Amino acid sequence: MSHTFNPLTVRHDFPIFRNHPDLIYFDNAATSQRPERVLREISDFDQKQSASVHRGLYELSSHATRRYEAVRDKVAALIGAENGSTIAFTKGTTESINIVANSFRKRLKPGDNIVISGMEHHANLIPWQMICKEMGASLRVIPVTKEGELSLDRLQTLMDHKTRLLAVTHVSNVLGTINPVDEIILEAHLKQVPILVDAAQSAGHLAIHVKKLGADFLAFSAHKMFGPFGTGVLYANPVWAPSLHPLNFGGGIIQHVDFDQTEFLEYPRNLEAGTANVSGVLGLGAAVDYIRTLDAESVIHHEHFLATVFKEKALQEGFIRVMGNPRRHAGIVAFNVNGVHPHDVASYLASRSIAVRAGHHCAEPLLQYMNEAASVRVSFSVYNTADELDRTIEALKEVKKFWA
Amino acid sequence: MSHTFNPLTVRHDFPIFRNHPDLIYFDNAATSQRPERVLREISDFDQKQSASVHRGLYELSSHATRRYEAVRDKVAALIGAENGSTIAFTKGTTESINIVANSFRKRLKPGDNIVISGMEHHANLIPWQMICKEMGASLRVIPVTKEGELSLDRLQTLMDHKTRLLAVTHVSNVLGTINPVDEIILEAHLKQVPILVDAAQSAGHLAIHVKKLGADFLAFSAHKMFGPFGTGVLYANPVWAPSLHPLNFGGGIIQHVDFDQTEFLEYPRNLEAGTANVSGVLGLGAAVDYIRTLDAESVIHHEHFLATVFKEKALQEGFIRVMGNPRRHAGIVAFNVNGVHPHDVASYLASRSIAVRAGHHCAEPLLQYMNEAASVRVSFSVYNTADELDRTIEALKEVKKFWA
Amino acid sequence: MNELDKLYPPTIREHNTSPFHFEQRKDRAVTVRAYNPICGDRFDLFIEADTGATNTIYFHGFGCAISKASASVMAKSLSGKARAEALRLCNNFLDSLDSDSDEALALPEEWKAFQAVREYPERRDCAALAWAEMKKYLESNPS
Amino acid sequence: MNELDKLYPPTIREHNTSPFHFEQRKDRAVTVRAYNPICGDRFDLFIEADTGATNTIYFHGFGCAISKASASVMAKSLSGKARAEALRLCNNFLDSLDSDSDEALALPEEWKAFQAVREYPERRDCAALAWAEMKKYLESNPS
Ligand SMILES: Cc1ncc(COP(=O)(O)O)c(C=O)c1O
Ligand SMILES: Cc1ncc(COP(=O)(O)O)c(C=O)c1O
Repeated sequence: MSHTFNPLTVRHDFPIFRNHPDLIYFDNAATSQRPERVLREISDFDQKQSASVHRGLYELSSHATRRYEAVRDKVAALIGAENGSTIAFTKGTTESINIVANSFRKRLKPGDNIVISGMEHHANLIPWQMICKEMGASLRVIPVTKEGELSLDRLQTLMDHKTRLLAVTHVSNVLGTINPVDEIILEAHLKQVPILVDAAQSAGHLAIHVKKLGADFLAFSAHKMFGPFGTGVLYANPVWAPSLHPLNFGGGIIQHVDFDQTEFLEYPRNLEAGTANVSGVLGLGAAVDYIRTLDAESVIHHEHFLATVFKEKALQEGFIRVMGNPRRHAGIVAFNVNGVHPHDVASYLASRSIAVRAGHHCAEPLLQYMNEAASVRVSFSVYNTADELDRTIEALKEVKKFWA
Repeated sequence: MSHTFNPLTVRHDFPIFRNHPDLIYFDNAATSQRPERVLREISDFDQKQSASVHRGLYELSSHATRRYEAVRDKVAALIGAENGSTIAFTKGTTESINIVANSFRKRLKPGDNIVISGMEHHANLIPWQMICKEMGASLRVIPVTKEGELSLDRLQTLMDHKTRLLAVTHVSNVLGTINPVDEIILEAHLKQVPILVDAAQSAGHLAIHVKKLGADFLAFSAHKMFGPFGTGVLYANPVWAPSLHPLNFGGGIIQHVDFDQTEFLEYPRNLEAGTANVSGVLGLGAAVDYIRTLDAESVIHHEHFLATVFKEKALQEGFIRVMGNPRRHAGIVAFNVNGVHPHDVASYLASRSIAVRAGHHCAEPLLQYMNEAASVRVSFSVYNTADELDRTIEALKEVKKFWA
Repeated sequence: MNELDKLYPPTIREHNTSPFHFEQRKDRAVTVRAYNPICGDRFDLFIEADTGATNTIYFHGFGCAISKASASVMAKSLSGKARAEALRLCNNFLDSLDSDSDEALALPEEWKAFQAVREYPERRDCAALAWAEMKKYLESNPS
Repeated sequence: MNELDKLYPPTIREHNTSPFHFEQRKDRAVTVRAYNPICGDRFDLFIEADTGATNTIYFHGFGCAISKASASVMAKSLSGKARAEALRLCNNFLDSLDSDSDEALALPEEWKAFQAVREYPERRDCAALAWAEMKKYLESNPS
């Protein structure tokens, strides 16, 4: 390891590895494991403090409300946002993006367009596809190079005065590519196009400074950054926040209602209809606290390093094809073993306690473009080690032999 | 207590009361407390089994998938549904209802109407209001009597051949009224009108048999029936299931996608875009298991009994106004102390460790109709006792004195 | 009883029972609605221009002891004040509900009664209700 | 190695390497698409009417060892069978993937190779893929 960061120490923070000491968990892009600190926060709340928020006058409820609201500030601080009131809680990246898409639906006129990239997760593709179809707008796609990078020279011509939004992923969940969102945002803003950044794979892995970047919307999920399932974040720039409308209607988002009409609260409360997932949000808060105990620089170095080493070793073997070869990348690698279906690779690795993912990783169009029906993906986190890479390469050699 | 059910025994199952032995928790209609069994299920999963579902070939993920899918069957069995594939997981009642409303939006033509009742929670009012407004349809409201019951004689004339759906709550979250949903469903079906039942306040409190009832859609939340926050259920009758469309678009709901078009999976998978809240769903499963250890008949008897006694004692004091007086009711009572604002009542009770709710309980129109700007609500669960009622009445006398 | 005496000190109880300028003046004044959707509290604030550059404030409506007393103290504090001065007072009052410091010592006597909400944050909105609406009004109508 | 020998017994490995009737026959046959969106496996099933009341089955496409071997065994099992009989076999095969009983003993030898997926439920869909599509087709085209 080329730096001070010690994954073996970090590993102790995660109860799952006490229960499965041999587990090589390389499916972090799907969902990360959760540290003690996050689990304790949730179970403490459930056992000692559980109450719903925003409407109770008793101690449990007001305490819960205060802690729930405080997580907005924590999240804002993590991503360098203006303040806590730029942060809406959702059930995940998918919902965050759908909220924005649903709000932009009514802004689209026939002939308008929305620009996305060729390496988007389905969550950042299908919502745009649906609203474009419904409103007679078109979906334009930034192409991906063979190396797995965005063809940004095409951006100039793809965006025009009918472009209503640009939506792009910060880090590809298949190729690991770190896209130059700062440049993309500059170009979008030159053309007055608002931009949504899908940070599902970058939050908790890279330092994000949303205000410096200038992103108008940013979406991510707690469960991919050491937090619980069922909780996500939507950041909206204060300038754009008023253009967001509820996707769900119900209690808690209302200024006033009678049978004829309804007035809504302001962002972010207008987006949080229904009883809040208090445990989930507090768990997210604890995940943010945990991330802040790690040095962001070291985290991405470590994950980048693991990916680089894995690619090198895999390519040396001669029977492995790695998808793409982006210059800037995070800890995600997709590959195939020649002649063996990814499922059969994954099943084999599973028998060796190596958890990886096989399939299209919810990015079908990218795989089609890369000419693979499916692939195996390994994705790294702070608790993964170089030693685990070696064990994986060994297992891949066995796979090849098994299917020879 | 008039029956064998022993709330003091039940109380031991709930860790919150170990941590707050004096707590009188009368805010169960907002959210219930969670038994050991549910908390253990969630923390066991998070510590030993955590993985995402549906796409991993390794043991953790396939184990999680099996357990996740098994919860559909458990829930189906609890509510007497056809089978597990009638059960979609959502983030709560609010989302469940919004999914149905969003799907019916496209079925509405100008001049059509939707019928709801005058005692609906905002979650079962605003979604219908919004789609009616957008599509030029009208929202018709079954009136509520002074006693707090539905004026069902009006149902005949309210429903006509342009009625596209009837949405009604099983139990009022303010008055506790148990509505005769069986009769209402019969009438609706006579006119070929599909019906959605909001079971947020009945699931886990009353025995529900959705197939016998004939409900077309049924919605409820885990967190009000001893389960975790952030998880809910939508039941759809197999006949109506195909008419439900995704509210959220993203991964996991796709049959096939390219940049031009998308084919979706069938219900219920088409409604569950994004990474599933696995911990939440397993927690719901454990809550269902817990509920099945209780005798459903005894539960509603107990809660009904507490409400009846509370009303009697409160009315005896002479300075308390109880809202409504429905013949069939669950364990929910809304009231006001003459001359004291509900907030000030709730704050006083809070100082005596009695957790109640004050406000409009997300049912503004009902309160307007009942001529109260707000009220205090007590709502009972299996762990509440008659002794707690006495302590509450005593505290209310003190409130009156404090503000005399 | 201690805790409640703290949340509801004599000033609040008195203003709740006998509020200052508590009357319907819709026809003679600019009316501003102060409404808390969470609890249903709803007051109309009446801003009557005096012959000079000052206003007299009345209010009417329905709310808990804290929101009512707070509106009452507001009517008393702002009546006869010029708009700029009234706005300054609104800001000061609202700050006093949030600040953690001991600046409370310098507050007008009747304002101190609301200091307890700093320990009952669920009641902060009650104390702020009328003042926050008045502030908004004064900001958009500086003269 | 034990575990994998169980999941991939010789029958599966052989059918995977040398599948039965594995060829493109689009032009001469009814084509049914068997697709698993989760993993991207995709086979075309070709149903060719024989001169009698029976069909011959071919297939082509891309999938994991289990889905490919299963499609291959299907082509072999159903070719030359009348539709009603073919449907019965589809049902039997699919049942054999789920049943907990020991009825396996009565299964055709080549079918037994897929019994292991009962312990690897994440692979059940692979084994069922072609058969489930064929069943759907036969149900809606009984003759
Ligand atoms: C009758 C009724 N319907 C719907 C809801 C909304 O449930 P949730 O907030 O869990 O979505 C509630 C409770 O808040 C309710 O009492
Ligand atoms: C790049 C990217 N965007 C969006 C998502 C969707 O996140 P979620 O499933 O938590 O909503 C994922 C992961 O599944 C992802 O990797």
